[in-house]
Amino acid sequence: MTALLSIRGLTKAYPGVVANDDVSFDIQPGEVHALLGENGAGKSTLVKMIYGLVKPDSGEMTMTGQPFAPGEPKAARAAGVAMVFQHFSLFDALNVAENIALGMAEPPAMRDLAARIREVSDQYGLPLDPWRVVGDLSAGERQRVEIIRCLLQDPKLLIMDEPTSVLTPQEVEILFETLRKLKAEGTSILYISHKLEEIRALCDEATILRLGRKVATCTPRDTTAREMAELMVGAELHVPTRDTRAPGAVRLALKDLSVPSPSQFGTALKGISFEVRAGEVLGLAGVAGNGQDELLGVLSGEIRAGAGMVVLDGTPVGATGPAIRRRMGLLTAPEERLGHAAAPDMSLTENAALTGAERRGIASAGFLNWGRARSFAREIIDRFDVRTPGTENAARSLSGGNLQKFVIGREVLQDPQVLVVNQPTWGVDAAAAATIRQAILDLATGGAAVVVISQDLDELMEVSDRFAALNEGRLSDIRPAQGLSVEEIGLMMGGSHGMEVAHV
Amino acid sequence: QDKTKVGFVYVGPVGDGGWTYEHDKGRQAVEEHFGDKVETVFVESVPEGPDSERVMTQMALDGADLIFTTSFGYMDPTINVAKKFPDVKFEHATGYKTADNVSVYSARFYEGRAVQGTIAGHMTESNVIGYIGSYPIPEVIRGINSAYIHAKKVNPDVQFKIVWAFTWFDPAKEADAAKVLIEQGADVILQHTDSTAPQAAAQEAGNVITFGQASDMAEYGPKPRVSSIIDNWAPYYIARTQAVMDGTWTSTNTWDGIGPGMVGIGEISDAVPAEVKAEALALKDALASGEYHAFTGPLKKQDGSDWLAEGETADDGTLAGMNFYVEGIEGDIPQ
Amino acid sequence: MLRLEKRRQPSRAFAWATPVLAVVATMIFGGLLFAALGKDPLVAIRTIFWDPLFGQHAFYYRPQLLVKGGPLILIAIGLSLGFRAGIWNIGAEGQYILGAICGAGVGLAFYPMEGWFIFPLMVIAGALGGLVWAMIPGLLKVKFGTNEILVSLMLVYVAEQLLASVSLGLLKNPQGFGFPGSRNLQQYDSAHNAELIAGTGMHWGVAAAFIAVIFAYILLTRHQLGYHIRLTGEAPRAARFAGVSPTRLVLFCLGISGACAGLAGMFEVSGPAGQVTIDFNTGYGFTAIIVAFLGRLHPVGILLAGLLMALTYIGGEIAQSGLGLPAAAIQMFQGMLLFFLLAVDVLTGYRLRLGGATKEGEAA
Amino acid sequence: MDLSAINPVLLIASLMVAATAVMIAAIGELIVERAGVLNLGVEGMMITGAICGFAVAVQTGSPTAGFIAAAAGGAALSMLFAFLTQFALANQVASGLALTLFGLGLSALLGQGYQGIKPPSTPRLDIPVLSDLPWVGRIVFGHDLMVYFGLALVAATWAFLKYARAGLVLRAVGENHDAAHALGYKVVRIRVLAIAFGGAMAGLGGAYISLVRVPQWTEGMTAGIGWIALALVVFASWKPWRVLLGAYLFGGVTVLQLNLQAAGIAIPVEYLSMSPYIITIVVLVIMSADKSRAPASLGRIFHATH
Ligand SMILES: Nc1ncnc2c1ncn2[C@@H]1O[C@H](COP(=O)(O)OP(=O)(O)OP(=O)(O)O)[C@@H](O)[C@H]1O
Ligand SMILES: Nc1ncnc2c1ncn2[C@@H]1O[C@H](COP(=O)(O)OP(=O)(O)OP(=O)(O)O)[C@@H](O)[C@H]1O
Ligand SMILES: [Mg+2]
Ligand SMILES: [Mg+2]
Repeated sequence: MTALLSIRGLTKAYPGVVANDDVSFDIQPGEVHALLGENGAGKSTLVKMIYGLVKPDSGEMTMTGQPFAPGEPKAARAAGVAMVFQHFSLFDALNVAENIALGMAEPPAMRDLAARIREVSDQYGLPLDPWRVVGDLSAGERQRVEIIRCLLQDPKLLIMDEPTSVLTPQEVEILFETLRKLKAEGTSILYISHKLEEIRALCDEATILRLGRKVATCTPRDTTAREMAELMVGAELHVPTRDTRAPGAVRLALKDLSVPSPSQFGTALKGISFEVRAGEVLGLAGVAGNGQDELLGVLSGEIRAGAGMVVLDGTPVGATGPAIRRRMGLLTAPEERLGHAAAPDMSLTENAALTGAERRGIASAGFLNWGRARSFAREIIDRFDVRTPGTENAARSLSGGNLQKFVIGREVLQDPQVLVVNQPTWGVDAAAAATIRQAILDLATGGAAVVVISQDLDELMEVSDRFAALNEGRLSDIRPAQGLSVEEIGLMMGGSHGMEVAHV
Repeated sequence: QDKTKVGFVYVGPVGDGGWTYEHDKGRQAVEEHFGDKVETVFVESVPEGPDSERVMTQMALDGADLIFTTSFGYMDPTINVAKKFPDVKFEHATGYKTADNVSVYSARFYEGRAVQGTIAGHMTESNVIGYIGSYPIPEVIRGINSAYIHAKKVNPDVQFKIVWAFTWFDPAKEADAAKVLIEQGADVILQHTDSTAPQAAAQEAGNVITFGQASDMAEYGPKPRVSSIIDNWAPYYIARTQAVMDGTWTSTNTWDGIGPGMVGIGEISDAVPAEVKAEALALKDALASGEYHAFTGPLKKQDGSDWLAEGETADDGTLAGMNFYVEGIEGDIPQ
Repeated sequence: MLRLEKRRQPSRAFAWATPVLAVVATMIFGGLLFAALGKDPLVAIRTIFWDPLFGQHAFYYRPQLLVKGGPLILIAIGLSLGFRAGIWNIGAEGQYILGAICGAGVGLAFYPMEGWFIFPLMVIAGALGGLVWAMIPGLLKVKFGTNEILVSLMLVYVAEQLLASVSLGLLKNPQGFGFPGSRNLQQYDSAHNAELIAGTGMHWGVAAAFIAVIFAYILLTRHQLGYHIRLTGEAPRAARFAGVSPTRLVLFCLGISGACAGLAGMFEVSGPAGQVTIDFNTGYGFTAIIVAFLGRLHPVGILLAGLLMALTYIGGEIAQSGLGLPAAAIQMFQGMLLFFLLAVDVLTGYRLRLGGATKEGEAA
Repeated sequence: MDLSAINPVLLIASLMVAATAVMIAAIGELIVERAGVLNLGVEGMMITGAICGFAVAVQTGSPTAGFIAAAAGGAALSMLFAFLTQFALANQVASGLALTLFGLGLSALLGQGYQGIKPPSTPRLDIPVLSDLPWVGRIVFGHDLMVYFGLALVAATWAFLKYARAGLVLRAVGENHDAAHALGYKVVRIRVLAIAFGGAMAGLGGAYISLVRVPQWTEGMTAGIGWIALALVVFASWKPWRVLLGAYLFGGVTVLQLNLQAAGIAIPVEYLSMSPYIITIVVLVIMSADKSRAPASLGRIFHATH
């Protein structure tokens, strides 16, 4: 049997990095093929080359025996390749049908297209209203738009770059149903994910990349997750540990917090209450877009709420700004590293002053002491093993993982009373993630109250004492983390947002 | 010293087709008249205020013997610079401050307005005459009064509608103003702004007549443009340059009208009936010879108070600072 | 094929080299333009750039650089703070007018009384006039989210009408024979912004411009507020996270730029210009925008850019009268300068590469 | 004061003419902004179009050739802006301002020798019976052809954005240029085309002033209309029909204030002269309650990193 897609010696170098180095493998018809690797291993680059977005420096591909060198996405789509992007390529202000039309070479008239969308979405159990504006959709629904955009092309090869990182367990199940159906119809799938259990459940074959090179292949069903992880990292994994202590006094309390979202396509928070005690880690699960950003904004002070809605060590602070809260010991680390937690074009020194001004004595009488900012930046770099040439480098010159270490380190080293982090290890590889989780646990052990907001359930299980989920701006019951099952968690996260597998 | 160097400071671009354009024609006439004996230089679009002071100084430093500063707003700067260069002669247009080496000159455009008013009063059928004013300054108000007095004289039913554009030069706005006046019944448009936009608007409307302003605007004749008031600075510029060459230049205060040719009346076209034309030319001659003054009593001010008694003529001081309408004009002067 | 590659760090060397490159490129292309108009390009360039500084009459032009550059620098410094934070005040011309009207108005209200306090009061009034005028787009922006570019611009036209109105009415010189325009403040000692040292061109407005440069420099490099301004421009979300109130920042930036423009107008009307007239404003407010960008929104850069711009004006006038170059050619020349500066600026953040994949966005 | 002197039919007919130039230019800018580019150089492109159109119309004697040349001239000038912002990745606000400065100078140079010349006149629609109808005849018929062109342009732009695939792609590029790029659309190419279209329309608008509305050539004759066009686009929340509305409103206030003056109404002239600008501000404030947003990528620099 000839392979559907055969990749031979693909190489692509960026200045300073070889993103792909002589990568070769085959994808068979009807196969679900996993592509694994740490952050920056070159997975996205590889699939972009298949999709015609990036031109390889050398190497070739064949599609069912014919040479295949798409010059642009249109050519790849014509050859039967479809792709769901890691970062959605959707247009918030346009409706679903328009978004889908944009991904097609020759879309039919809107009305016909809408009918087709309804038909296909029902067929694959992914209900979708073609006339809704995409900005109003949940993350799961938005992904459905991407998938249906692909399915309408009847692809021979469907590429999915980290599709499940934004889905609830139930939604993941629905997606897998769809993918299995496709596989049964003979479509090949190239599947990228960091979630190794999913890979084991879904994939027939896996190719593992490290630093741009192919280092191994394996059959996921027969390989443990830990083995795969170690193949990716090329070393043994460190598992974070913690000393448990009895929780202390209440440090942070939210009391019936309700605020509208500041952004047009955001989620309002509705009646959220919880308490976190000294020495305790509260884990908040939830799919992106269910109010995480808004909750972090309320806690950081970017979004003002009623004064009594946020209580810090007994003091109402809901109406105060970020600087005052920092002075009082409430520190936060938002999800978006570039542009929110850090200013991309400013140096690490300047970024250290971004939140460190108050507690690190960098600002006095409004004047900034850059010497102190620099030594603070130096300290973060040293203590958190941030790989960078120096404190005067721009934040955007750091890799994602290193910048994340810098951002978390900046807050942790300010000795917070309460720390709130959103997606602490989002897109960070295993080793760095372990470092960050360890720092969070150490902080709790030292008597701080910590709130971790994350989509990664494994992570939450690892670090939290108590657990709750955000769903459309509401908080579920809070339960001890010990002994929760995945199904229970899934229900807490709001099931599948009313998504159901259509019964066919 | 071989060549006499004459400088000109312009407030607008030489391509404005109006005020600055006519001054520059005067400059060209000087060059033509004296040929190799003079060198003229100019700087256009010079803002009033310190920029003009610098440009004048620069001309003086670069050896100008005579400098014409052609905007009212150059008055104080001219005086300032003249103090620093006692050997250079200055000529300031439309102002009133003189010094040993500063003369002032201006034109009695209101004489031309009198001729216009006469033609307009005869020609209007709707008895509505539209007037596009620039800014409500004495010069413009003089023009309105003079035109009104003489239109009224030949046509007692005449009515003036005045629109202030608050700009010397904005073709689109002038076009709109002209159209509005025409829509409100005016069949004669007088303008004290510099573009030909009103002419074009009148042409489009059909039965409307206009007068060229600043330049002849002959391209719109014989109709709508039936005549024009032309700024003719050439004779004055040539004479003053000659005076500098001869060493006879002295500080003067010139306010010339039709007589000495500073104000020209453009060809009255055939669209004007012969008898009207004759009457207008007769008035022109009377003004030129000085036997008739455009502001001759009896005249009352707008509020009904007496201004000039029978046979009395207005003194130049009152005219220079004129800030009132004569009796019969409706509306207020913007303050 | 040429393509651009983003640098990991902006290049410091190019940050300094690009303005020089731009000036050189402008001289070359400007020279071509002048040659096309039948003038000797070398002479024209020398007349514009060299004569005012080192020519025969440089003793006169050098101080004039300050007189012409002072208001440009003062206004541009104010604007640059807002521009850094992504707040676009395009209406400095209107604020300049209001500053002049208010400053002169206060001075004339005391006429003919003499007193040391009159000038300081005028300074305050001028700054307030500009500030209030700039607060209109500011308040509308924070209250209703109205676009400040357009509102501030529309207010320029309104200010021009106001200027005409007060020149003809409220502030008209009673001894001016009915001509529009106020009394000349140069002849009213207590209100006159005279040269501080005769013959240097240095008046209070120029001093204020220098103070503004130093103030802005310290603000941007040493003070938290300046840091917040930069932060807001680079990453607005990060700024909010750091604790910056966007509302206050909008009002501060518009207020300070309005006050600077108002001050410039006030110093101009009481000094070099002397009087409020219908055409008092000469486009400083608009030119200052160009100066701000020419100086890359950096205080020292703006100082140099303001002087450079003044040089092209003064040199341009000399070239007009000396060589007969039309004013339009000078205007185009200034436009070119800005073009080239913007075009070569890319080299600071990006590297030019030959060859390689020709993907869109990279190939010219 | 005599308000009866104001004839509403004529008022409407003349505001249609007064609004045409600004409307055509604003539609061009609307397309540019819908593609995610903010070009503040409208004034510079208009004045360049005004002289190009004028010069060619005078040389050839054909207003049509003039309008074509105006569009070409405006588009050519806009390519400078396109180069700066799309290839040299320069700040769009500054580039637009530079374009205006440059265009004013360029047009003055090109226009030397064209002062005081009368251009050939532009044909009007003259349908024998219809044009003579009372009311309707004057308002609907009997304008010059560019007035109808302007109306057709608004309709065509609306249909283009709503129904055409190219319109969808254009909106997509303005909405999220990274996603559009990932789908394989040529972001830079599309934007350059949009900028050229904007330049061409600004040029036409300028030529309408120099060939029809005024008609003559003088330096700086667009006198700020380009800026009003920019204001209209925001005013219109990036919707074509609202551009029409806004242009008629602005044109209407301009004409009305002159009408009121001529009718001798007792409002000081300064206030009447300010009124178009003040009313524009007031309407901007009112419109800002409408949360239809600017295209999300507006003014942002796009650089493909692959
Ligand atoms: N446009 C680019 N310019 C320079 N370097 C790039 C570019 N795109 C990717 N890289 C680099 O190439 C390497 C591979 O990146 P790629 O996005 O393929 O990784 P990945 O395996 O998909 O990682 P992740 O798990 O974080 O998605 C990284 O080091 C990355 O920084
Ligand atoms: N546009 C770019 N130009 C130059 N170098 C880049 C660019 N983007 C990324 N890099 C470099 O490529 C390397 C990898 O970047 P990337 O953000 O993909 O990190 P990563 O490999 O995913 O690392 P981590 O696992 O820490 O997230 C970094 O050293 C970064 O400095
Ligand atoms: Mg990464
Ligand atoms: Mg990836």
